[in-house]
Amino acid sequence: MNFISTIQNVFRGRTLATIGMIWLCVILVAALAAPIFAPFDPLDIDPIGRLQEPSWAHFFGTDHFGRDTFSRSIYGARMTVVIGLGSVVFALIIGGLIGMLSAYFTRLGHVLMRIVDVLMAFPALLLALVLMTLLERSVTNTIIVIGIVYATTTARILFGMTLKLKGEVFVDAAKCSGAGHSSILFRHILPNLISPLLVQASFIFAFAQLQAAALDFLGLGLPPEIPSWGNMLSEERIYVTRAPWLLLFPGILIIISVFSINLVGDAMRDSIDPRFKDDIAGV
Amino acid sequence: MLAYTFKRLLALIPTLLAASVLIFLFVHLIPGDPAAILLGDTATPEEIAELTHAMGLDRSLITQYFLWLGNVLQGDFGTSIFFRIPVLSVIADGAETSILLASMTMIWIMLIGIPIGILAATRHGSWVDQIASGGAMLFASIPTFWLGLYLILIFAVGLGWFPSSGFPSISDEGGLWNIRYLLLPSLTLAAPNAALIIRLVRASMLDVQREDHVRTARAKGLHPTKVAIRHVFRNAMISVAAAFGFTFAALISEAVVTETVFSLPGIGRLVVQSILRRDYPVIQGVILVIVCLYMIINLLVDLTYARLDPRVSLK
Amino acid sequence: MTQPAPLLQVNDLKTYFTIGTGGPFGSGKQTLKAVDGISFEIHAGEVLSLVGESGCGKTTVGRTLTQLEPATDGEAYFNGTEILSLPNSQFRPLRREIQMIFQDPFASLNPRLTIEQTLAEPLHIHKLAKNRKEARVLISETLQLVGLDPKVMDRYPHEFSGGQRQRIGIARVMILKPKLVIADEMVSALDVSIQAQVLNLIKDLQRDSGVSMLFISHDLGVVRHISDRVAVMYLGKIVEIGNRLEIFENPSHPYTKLLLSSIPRIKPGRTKVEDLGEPASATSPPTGCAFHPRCAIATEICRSAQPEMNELSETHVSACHNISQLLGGHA
Amino acid sequence: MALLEVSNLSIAVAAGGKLLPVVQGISFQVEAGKTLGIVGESGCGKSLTSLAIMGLLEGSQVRIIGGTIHFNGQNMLTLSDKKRREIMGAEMAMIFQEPMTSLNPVYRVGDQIIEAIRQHKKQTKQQARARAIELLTLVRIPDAEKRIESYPHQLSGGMRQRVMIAMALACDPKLLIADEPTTALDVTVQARILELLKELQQQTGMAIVLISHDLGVIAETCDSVAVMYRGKFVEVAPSAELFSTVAHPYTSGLLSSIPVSDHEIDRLDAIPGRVPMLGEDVIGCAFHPRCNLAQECCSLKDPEEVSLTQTHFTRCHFPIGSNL
Repeated sequence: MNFISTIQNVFRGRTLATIGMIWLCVILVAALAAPIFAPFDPLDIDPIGRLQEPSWAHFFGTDHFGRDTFSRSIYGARMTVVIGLGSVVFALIIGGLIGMLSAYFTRLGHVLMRIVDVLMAFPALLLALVLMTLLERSVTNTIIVIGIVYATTTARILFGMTLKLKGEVFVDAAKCSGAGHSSILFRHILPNLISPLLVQASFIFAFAQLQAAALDFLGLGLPPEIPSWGNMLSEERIYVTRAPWLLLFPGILIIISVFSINLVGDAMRDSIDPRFKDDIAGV
Repeated sequence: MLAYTFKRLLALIPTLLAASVLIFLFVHLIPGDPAAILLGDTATPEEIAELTHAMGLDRSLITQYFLWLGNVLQGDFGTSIFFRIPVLSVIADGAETSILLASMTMIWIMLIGIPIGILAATRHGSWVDQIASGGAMLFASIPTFWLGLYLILIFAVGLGWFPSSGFPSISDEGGLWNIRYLLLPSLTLAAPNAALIIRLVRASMLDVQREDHVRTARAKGLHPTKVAIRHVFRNAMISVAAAFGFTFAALISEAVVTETVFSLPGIGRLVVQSILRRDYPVIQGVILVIVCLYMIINLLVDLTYARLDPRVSLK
Repeated sequence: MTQPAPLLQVNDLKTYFTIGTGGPFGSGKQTLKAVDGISFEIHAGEVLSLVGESGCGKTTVGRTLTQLEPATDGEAYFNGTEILSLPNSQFRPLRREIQMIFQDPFASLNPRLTIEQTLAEPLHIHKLAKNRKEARVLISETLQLVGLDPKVMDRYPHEFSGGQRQRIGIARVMILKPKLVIADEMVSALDVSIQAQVLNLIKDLQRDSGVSMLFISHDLGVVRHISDRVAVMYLGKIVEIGNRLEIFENPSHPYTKLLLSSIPRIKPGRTKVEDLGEPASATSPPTGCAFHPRCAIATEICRSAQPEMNELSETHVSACHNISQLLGGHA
Repeated sequence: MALLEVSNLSIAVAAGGKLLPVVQGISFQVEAGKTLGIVGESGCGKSLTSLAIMGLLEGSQVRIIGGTIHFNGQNMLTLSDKKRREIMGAEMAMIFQEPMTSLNPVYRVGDQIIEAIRQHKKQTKQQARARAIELLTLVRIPDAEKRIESYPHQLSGGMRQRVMIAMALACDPKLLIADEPTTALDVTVQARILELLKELQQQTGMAIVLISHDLGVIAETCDSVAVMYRGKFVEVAPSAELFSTVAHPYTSGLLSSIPVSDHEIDRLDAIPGRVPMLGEDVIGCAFHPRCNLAQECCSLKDPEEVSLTQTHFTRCHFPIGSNL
């Protein structure tokens, strides 16, 4: 029940997951203190030093504008954190509320879950593509779009979990004590959803990275001037044969980060209540 | 079974209608004037107004929707602004590539995902399991387009074993051998999905392994392999089958990216290009087709599911 | 003899469930008559047991009386107030007086709340404690009453054994000083040595506080130990109701006899009653008397007509067509 | 030599890098045609004992750490896997507590019985099918020809347990291990299943090891009884002898804890306290903290087995009714 022992429980004996967690912390620090760590301004153009190979001056080389890829990668961590956290918060709050309320209030559920069903008839990236076309390319819009996509799955999952909890004996017992709807929902049901929600959050975070990178790659994600790992891959891909390292570093950063989140999510899933294991999506 | 299928098909109609409204709204909310795009930069406002009227774009959204829906129901999805040919034939042109790509990918997924999943589950906790499930998670963490680009770089550009992009139809010169164009794309597309299936097969087999009836099977004196295949895997297939709808959705999403990376003339790339070209009739048509397809696949998944699990009654 | 008005009077209670999905796309609806027209009363200070096998509807009776399931039909008067039709807001104050103890001691406590939080909740809802200090005093008194150290209130449910959890469940109910406690299989998940402790506890508490109980159980030994009166249920109906001794020493209904004779005994020499079949399913109950396919003395009328309640004594009632035959021969 | 001879069997659970003993050096024998009952409360190790005999412990966190199990003269613990599988399901069969989940839900019950038959006997599908119908009839399933096509979920709990019994009997086992076979069933159904088991035993002459928490069930079906507490047999005796002259305070406590339906008891004589948790160490006799006859030496020394008669053994420093 206490926070530290829970964390110990999750990571004990799971070396890879622990390394993953450390990596995520590194990303977070890099994101917060990007200007300190980055040796160059990520937007500084150097037409003479284009497409340089990795060197002591430019760890990851330079891109076709001569910008320092290492500095851009560090600033890219910012976007990773912002997009990840943003879509997780959006998806969990909107999707979580829809799912929980739909399961608890059956009639409301009939309406809300039908809407979720219709949205889920669209494959995720397709829905994101269409929504991005409606909106302008921007950080906020990318978060909203990815948030909407995963709000649907979150709603579906929370619907199932709340339905299960609603049938629990301790909920009946609370009713018999005279507890009202809000007390049952927020005092008895929600606290039992926290750990599965955290696991779900980790998977959404991972999916959001891949989804955002794909949107960037297709030219429908973040505005091109923002240094994100996805944008770096997208912009430099035509130079892949001349400067393969340009794609290597941002790509590996995405992979390691997503892999780390998945590892942490998996470790959390293994240590939570077995009741909900089946409900949680993930890789 | 037939009656049930029919019932389920009927039940799809409301969802499909709702989806069609959404698609229609989405496309009509996209900023930009189709008539202006169609006529190009040199067009005068009068010309644009005339075309807008001719295309029916000046009518109310509701009227436009029902006109569109009526046409769609008669098989007329409109005319592509970019290609100037019926939308349906634009989609049909991409169908061959996409269907072949999807089939090949599915084969890879099955061939890679299921055996490795079984292996990992039966050797639960061993190094085989750790490599298999760790590797699966790693592959699920790789962005599809990045994998595709590096496969091109290594196997097409570097080693020259496979063509790097495009896909001539198998009815063109080269015949069935043209399939080799799809080898790298299908592997790219299969990687994350096979990873998903590995983890799914493994997880559901481990779940089934804990069930009481497996102990009964062992108590009969069955060989462990027989128990694993006949009792554990067979039952695990139920939840694996249930997840196939999800896999298919992931496949469509990733096909959009993969076809773009490999410049394949398929439906996935058509979606992206139509969006970039603001080719509204094609966007509408192609998304409607994909949604229909996805729902039918889901229905098929449910039917298979019911066949695999006798507890589900088809009434 | 004029009796005081009963604390709880249940008339013709029916609780039906619809299973399957309806509508043009559904698999067709079926009605499950979990409780199908039962009547009984409980007097102040009395323990009435509801006994029967799984699926007979005994649990549903308890859940309907606490509004955990909506009643389909019938009335229940608690202290003169009809409670089945009361809207939630008006029933809430009454919940203090009608309390329920659940079967599964592991599932009935919220794993995220400390024992204090669990026990304080009903106090706050019914405004029985002004502040935390007052609540803690009441909680520690109640914990002592159920044989637990008051220090346990800062702990979480997973730190307790099944027997201790069931004591906490009892504390949650007794802290409200209810008039009627509905105990649903409250000892059946416990090991026999722990079960005996909890049974002794509940019996003492009941005697000391004079609370009335509806004791729902499948275990006839437990029922005999705890009850004043016993009602036997089969497929949604009460087939026999009477004082404890009437049911156990002088059972009249063939089903009651079958139940009693089926209990494995430590001392040899139980009488055997013939059982002609397996229990029927509640979704498609047999016509006439639901028990007739298993009954050795069933006659033609049992297949077609539902039996009436026959009064054997002022307190003993049995629903069997062949009651006269039963009265003749002693079982 | 008896059909089944277990001596000094010890089983431990691996938890947190430690081996926690759950069964500690139990020994017993079962003769052909006889029934041994093992009775105890949850966690006493009775189910693990049954799984150990059957050879179903492998692959879990539980392992046998000492002792031998001889079946039909063969040491089951040193037998090759192949040889052991030839015995499992053929000469030694098992039925389990949960009839609802012990059958594979995706196969017809007939196919599951046929699988058991064909695993050990060279029979064609038709022969095995005929035998399966015969077996279902034997366990009194009406309409066996039709029922053989049913899926488990289409049968009631009692019917499924009958199917399990039919499957266990497929190859005429010499020993049937029944782990709480009627616990999940209603009392009227339980009575019928127990009766069936007794009749089948008379017909086939098989030995039965019956595991149960219910002293009534044990008393009605077993020839001899072993009472288990915290991994040890605290009292072993022929059924009639045990219930007439109880020696161990735990057995006596269990008996007086049961509310019975055939006579009036005002207050149950409950055993105080609770069973110590797994891994919780108790010095001396494991039962002494709950025993009202315990004296100082009970908390110091674990009692040895003492024999009260030729057939009646107990592990107690101060057996009831004896002057030891």
